[in-house]
Amino acid sequence: MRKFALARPAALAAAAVLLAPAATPAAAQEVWRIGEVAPLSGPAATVGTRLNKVTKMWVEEANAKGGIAGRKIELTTCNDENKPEKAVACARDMIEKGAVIIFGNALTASLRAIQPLVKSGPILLIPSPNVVPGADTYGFQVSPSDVDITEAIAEFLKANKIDKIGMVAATDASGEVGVASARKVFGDEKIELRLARIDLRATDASTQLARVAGSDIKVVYSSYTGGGAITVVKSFKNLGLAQPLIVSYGNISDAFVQLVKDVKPPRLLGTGVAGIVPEIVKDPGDRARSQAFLEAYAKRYAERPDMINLLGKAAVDVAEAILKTPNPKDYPAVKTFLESTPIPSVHTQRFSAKSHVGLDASSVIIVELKGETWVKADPVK
Amino acid sequence: MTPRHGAIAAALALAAALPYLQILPAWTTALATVTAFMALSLIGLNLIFGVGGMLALGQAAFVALPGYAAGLLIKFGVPTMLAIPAGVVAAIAIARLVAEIFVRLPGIYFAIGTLGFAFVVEGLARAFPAYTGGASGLVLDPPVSLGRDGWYALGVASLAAGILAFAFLVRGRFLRSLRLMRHDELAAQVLGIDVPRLKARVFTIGSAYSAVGGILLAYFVRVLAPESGGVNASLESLAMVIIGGSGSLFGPVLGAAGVQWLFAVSGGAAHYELLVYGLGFFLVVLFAPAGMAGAIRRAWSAATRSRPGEAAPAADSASQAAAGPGAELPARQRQGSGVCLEVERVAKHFGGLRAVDDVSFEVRFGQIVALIGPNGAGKSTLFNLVSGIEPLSGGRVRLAGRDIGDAPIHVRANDIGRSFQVPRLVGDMTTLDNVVLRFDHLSDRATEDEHRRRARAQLAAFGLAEFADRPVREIGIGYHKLIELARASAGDAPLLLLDEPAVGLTAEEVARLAAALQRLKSLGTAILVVEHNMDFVATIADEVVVMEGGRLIARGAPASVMADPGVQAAYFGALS
Amino acid sequence: MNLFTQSVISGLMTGAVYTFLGIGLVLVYRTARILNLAHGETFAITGVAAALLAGAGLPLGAALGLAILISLAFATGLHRFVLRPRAEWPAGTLILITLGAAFVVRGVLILLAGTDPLSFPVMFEGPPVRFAGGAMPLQGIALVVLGFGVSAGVGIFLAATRAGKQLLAAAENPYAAELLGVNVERARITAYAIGGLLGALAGVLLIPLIAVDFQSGLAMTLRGFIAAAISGMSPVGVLFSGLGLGLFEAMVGAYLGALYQDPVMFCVLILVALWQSRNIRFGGSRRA
Amino acid sequence: MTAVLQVEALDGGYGKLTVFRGVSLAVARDQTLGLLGANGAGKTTLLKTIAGALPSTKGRVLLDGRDVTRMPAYLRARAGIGLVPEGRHILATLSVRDNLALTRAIEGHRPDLPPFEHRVAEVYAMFPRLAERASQLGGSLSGGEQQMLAIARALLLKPRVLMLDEPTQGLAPIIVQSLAVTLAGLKGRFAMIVVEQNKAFLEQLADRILQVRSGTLVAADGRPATDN
Repeated sequence: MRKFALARPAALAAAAVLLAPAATPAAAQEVWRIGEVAPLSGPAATVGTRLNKVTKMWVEEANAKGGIAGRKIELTTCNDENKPEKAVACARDMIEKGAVIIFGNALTASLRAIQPLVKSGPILLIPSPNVVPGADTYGFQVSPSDVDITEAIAEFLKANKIDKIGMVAATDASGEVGVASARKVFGDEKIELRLARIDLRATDASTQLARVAGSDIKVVYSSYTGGGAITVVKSFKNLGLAQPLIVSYGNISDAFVQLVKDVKPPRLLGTGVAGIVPEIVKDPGDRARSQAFLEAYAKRYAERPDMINLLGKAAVDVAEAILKTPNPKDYPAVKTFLESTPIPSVHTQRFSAKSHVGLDASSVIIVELKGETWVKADPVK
Repeated sequence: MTPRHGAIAAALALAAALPYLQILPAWTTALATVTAFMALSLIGLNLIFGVGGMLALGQAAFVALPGYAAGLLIKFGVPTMLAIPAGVVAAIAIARLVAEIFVRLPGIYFAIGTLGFAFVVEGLARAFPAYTGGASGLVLDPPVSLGRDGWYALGVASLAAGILAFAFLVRGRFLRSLRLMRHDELAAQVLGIDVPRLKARVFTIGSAYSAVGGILLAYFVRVLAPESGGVNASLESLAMVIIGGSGSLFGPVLGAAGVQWLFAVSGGAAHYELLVYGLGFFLVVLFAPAGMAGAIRRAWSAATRSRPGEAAPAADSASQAAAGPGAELPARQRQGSGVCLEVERVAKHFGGLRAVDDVSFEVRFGQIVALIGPNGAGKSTLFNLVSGIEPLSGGRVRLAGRDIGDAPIHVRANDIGRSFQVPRLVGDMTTLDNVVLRFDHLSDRATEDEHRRRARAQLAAFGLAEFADRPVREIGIGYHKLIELARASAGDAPLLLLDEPAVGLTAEEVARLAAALQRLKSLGTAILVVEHNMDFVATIADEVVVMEGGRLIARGAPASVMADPGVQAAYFGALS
Repeated sequence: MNLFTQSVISGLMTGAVYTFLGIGLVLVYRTARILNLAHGETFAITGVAAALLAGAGLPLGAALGLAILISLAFATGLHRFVLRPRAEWPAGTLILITLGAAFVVRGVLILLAGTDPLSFPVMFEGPPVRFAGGAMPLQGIALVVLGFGVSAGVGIFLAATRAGKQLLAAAENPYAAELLGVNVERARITAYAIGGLLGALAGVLLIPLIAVDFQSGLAMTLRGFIAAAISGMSPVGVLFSGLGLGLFEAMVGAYLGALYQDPVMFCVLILVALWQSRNIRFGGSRRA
Repeated sequence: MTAVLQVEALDGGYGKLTVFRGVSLAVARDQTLGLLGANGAGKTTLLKTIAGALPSTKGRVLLDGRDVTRMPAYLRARAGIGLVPEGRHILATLSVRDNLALTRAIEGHRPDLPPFEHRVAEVYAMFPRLAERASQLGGSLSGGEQQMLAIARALLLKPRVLMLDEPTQGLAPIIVQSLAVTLAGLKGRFAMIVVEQNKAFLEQLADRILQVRSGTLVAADGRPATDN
């Protein structure tokens, strides 16, 4: 067994670790410990890094002002690499260390893994439309749900008297959720749905589009986000399709515009919360806050914020409201507070004892890319 | 408890307590729990890849399978407590089944096959969301609620059990067989190892580790996503095993802990973690092929200036002293009498080529038969037919009256000792272990110590005692033929097949070889030799069989065969 | 729109990608006996470099040229400074070294390009060509023509030219080739250079139709590997396996649904591996 | 004597392991040198080092007075050092003709070289068997034919010095005999070094026989070799 003669070395290494100067932090002044679980690498890195930028910006600003309610914020960001097991390890540790709030800036599977961990607090803030936390939990979703988004599309179709839609959805979790919402919503609304799934590895979407974008189809919807969405848009252009193409909220970004600006379909529409086009936000408070965030973000990072940043902003606003309650660690009290008090943000969040989704279909608008900016969509003829 | 065991226990206890001590930044209980389950599943990959040398590129499939199997069972109403073990059993059963396919895939094809399997599992998990939870993941509710410490205790305990089981299992005969199989599959077969079965066994045991670690992890996480069974997860597992030290006992643990900790401690480090991880992996494969375990071991032996490894057991040294150089072959029962090998109208066709055509002869116990003939006459093919490496196209091969024509190589090996033109020894193993390998797979199952004693005596009888404890690669090539002969004749196989045993030997060595063969003959062994060295053939052979163009053209006593005009023309030509 | 025609067009384009990446892997495997898991990184490096350079204001042609050079430097450098000094190492370890190199590239690319996908404009602009109810972009035609054309060229080069045979000989028995006056080192570095060039070309042609990000490399390697494996690492076979895979993927996507693509395709892969290895006996040598 | 090949105090081996030490020898254009020695004595390593397939650690190798010690093997082959290696190393997946054509790598590096077709015709005349099997795969040849092919390949290099490593190994006596005849016919065209364990074979062929014993050269009678 000489191969395995590792015992003494292992003991020595362990001893070395023990003898190393214990870097236990001195009993510092009280801080708000806040956790963030986000995929910073791996296939969902785009989403994680964008949300992380907003969270970081919020912490910087708040701490520069001396913190919230007299305490500075200590943010721990944990990269889950889009793996549920990592997300669970991250979240468990955060809870153990007394995090008062956890930003669940991750994707579906990770969020589903974290949710059961906050059965008795702390508050888990979710900016993803794909996960709808139960009203009996401590999870709160600051985005309209995927069903809400789909309802907004259905509204738009009905307003334009369209009764058929073609949809391309990926084989990943977002596609799966998107298909479920579409079947339910369009079914309820008597809108005919023509559907094609596309593999994540696909380098061409023309067969999918050929299947769903017949001449009788007036609008095509791609629920895809990230690199795959670009494949769909480019194939759309290559097929010379004339219908307006609706892309999902995750693509309402400058990066996406840069990628598709040369291959734009005749009309490129998108879903998003109204705050992305502040001019059309009705509530003056919401409009001002959206405007202020868009400017602040652009100043901080020298790039235009996108939908995902905006949802991140909604999450940090809710977090700030929580920290301003008398005792943020009294989770049942915080839960009651959130369920009863509208939280002003880029869109005022209205949670209730029945729903932990802060926004609904009314906050979702259909936008359209004109030049290089997103504006309210024109009607479809 | 020896000091070594004490040290192991101390190190493990310390490692287990590490997350509570809070001296390693970011090394927390939850991370340690995930790492423990992951490391447990990696032990399986380490067995398959690190020890068995099978490049499995889809092992994550077996990490995810038990969770999916359990989830399916629960969906059909099976109680969770029952579904969990059943899921593990199902995963192991699937591993056993697909092993049947995979072990037949040589080299790179094994990697391709396993890779494909991971894609299939990941794809199926996505394709049927009603049963598997689809891309959003399968939610699993743990049947009992374990707290933070409960889960961690389960992690540490299961990992410790896994490591102990590995240490207990992967040693002695099993470890030797794996190393030989990894080194040379043909030699392994000829020494009596059923290679496909051994591979299937290794694959199944390894996958059992993957399954147990996988289901524990799945229930700890509560969500199982298709990606956890996919190719990327598999490649990452492989990376962890390699970083930790593939083939070593603690490699999987060190690798899992090192990589997980690296990602945790560099969390939010503005994208640098991928580069650090990539460089880490790259530098390990380039400069520290033994991984973290190897580096620690080296550092330790440098620090203590002691040679790693253990001295040979006392019993072995004693027997070594007893069996001085040039001792007689160990006493043993005499072989039978009469005909040992009977080759009857044997044929082998490759397409239209008749490599061996209607050849009949026999070798009696206590007889040395030399098989001669020009190159391409079919001698090697005939050898391969007798040892079972090639299937017969026609005719019969009988051994002591039994028809062995359909028996696989490893079954014949019990009765046939074989040496090769180029010796097939494992260079990294000691001479003694190379010979012990022969005893390992004979039907008599004596103890390990007994086998070692017999192997030492065998080496002594061939004048090789001084090399017993040195790795073969350190021993001059001139001795390799003799070592292989000692190995082939160990364990009293009734028939020896020797392929050009005298090639490359000095006159002195040839003489020693001839003496050894005479001794074996006197004990009743039947010996069939292919040889070109006619002087040598004339000295040792009782009978000569001459082949040409796949056919037997002459047979008889050496002197009369060599005088045969047909043989003269075909073989000796102008030389005489 | 005709779904079948469009599926064939899509299949041709996808197949060209499989072939493009597969032939580079086969070439390096056949000449240097290494399964180069960093092969797809030449695709990613070219794409990211071209997008960044073009984004920085360089004319497209110059950006592409420079990007291809960087990719070539990577491919040949990997051989010259990493793999060549370790030529005696076991094949399995060398595979893992290339995997490590792929991980390093991924780490560098995420630093340079961030996590967002990048792209650059097409080289062949113009309205798509329409026939039989399908549409094919000019860039797609270029991809198909060059993808299969260049791959066929490489196949012919290996099988029918003196330099190609020298390359194969250098792979089969470097010692013998060297004794006969063949500059084995140059043969190998040529193989890596051609492989790198093919990966880079695939990037130049394909990325304008999709996008590239830091983790595209390994995905592309895998794609090429599947094609190469199904062909049995044959430079001519990979043309057909790539085409077959592309058509298969498009047809399954069009008529069966993309969810069933992977399980079916990889079951086929396993069967093919079984079929191809039927004649290989223990120890890896082919049966006579 | 004007030596074609001159080896001066050469040391060599594998990595850190020195296999032979202080080897000096010289062969003239019309001379055949036999090297006799047991397995492991260092004969093969010596030939590989002279051919440039292994690096030397000390000493020099001169070809026609030119120092080639630092040259890689393929350049030495182009310069005129031909080695028929132990085990023959036929390319099994290439045809006989393609095996021969591999040597065209030297074209353009040797001004005195006749056209390839002439050289091939010459070796086919010497080994008619190879001409018959020109389109067969190298792997399908018998041992004797493979040895012919290996020698033919080396001859196509138009060597200044031809080295043969254990040419009789594994060959049946009848083929060994015809090999001896063939090689005898080549004597005088260029310098030859033949390494063998088969003493009788060497005695037929060589003008001079030296022994290799544990990495050093000694005269056939066992006294230290004083070659140059």
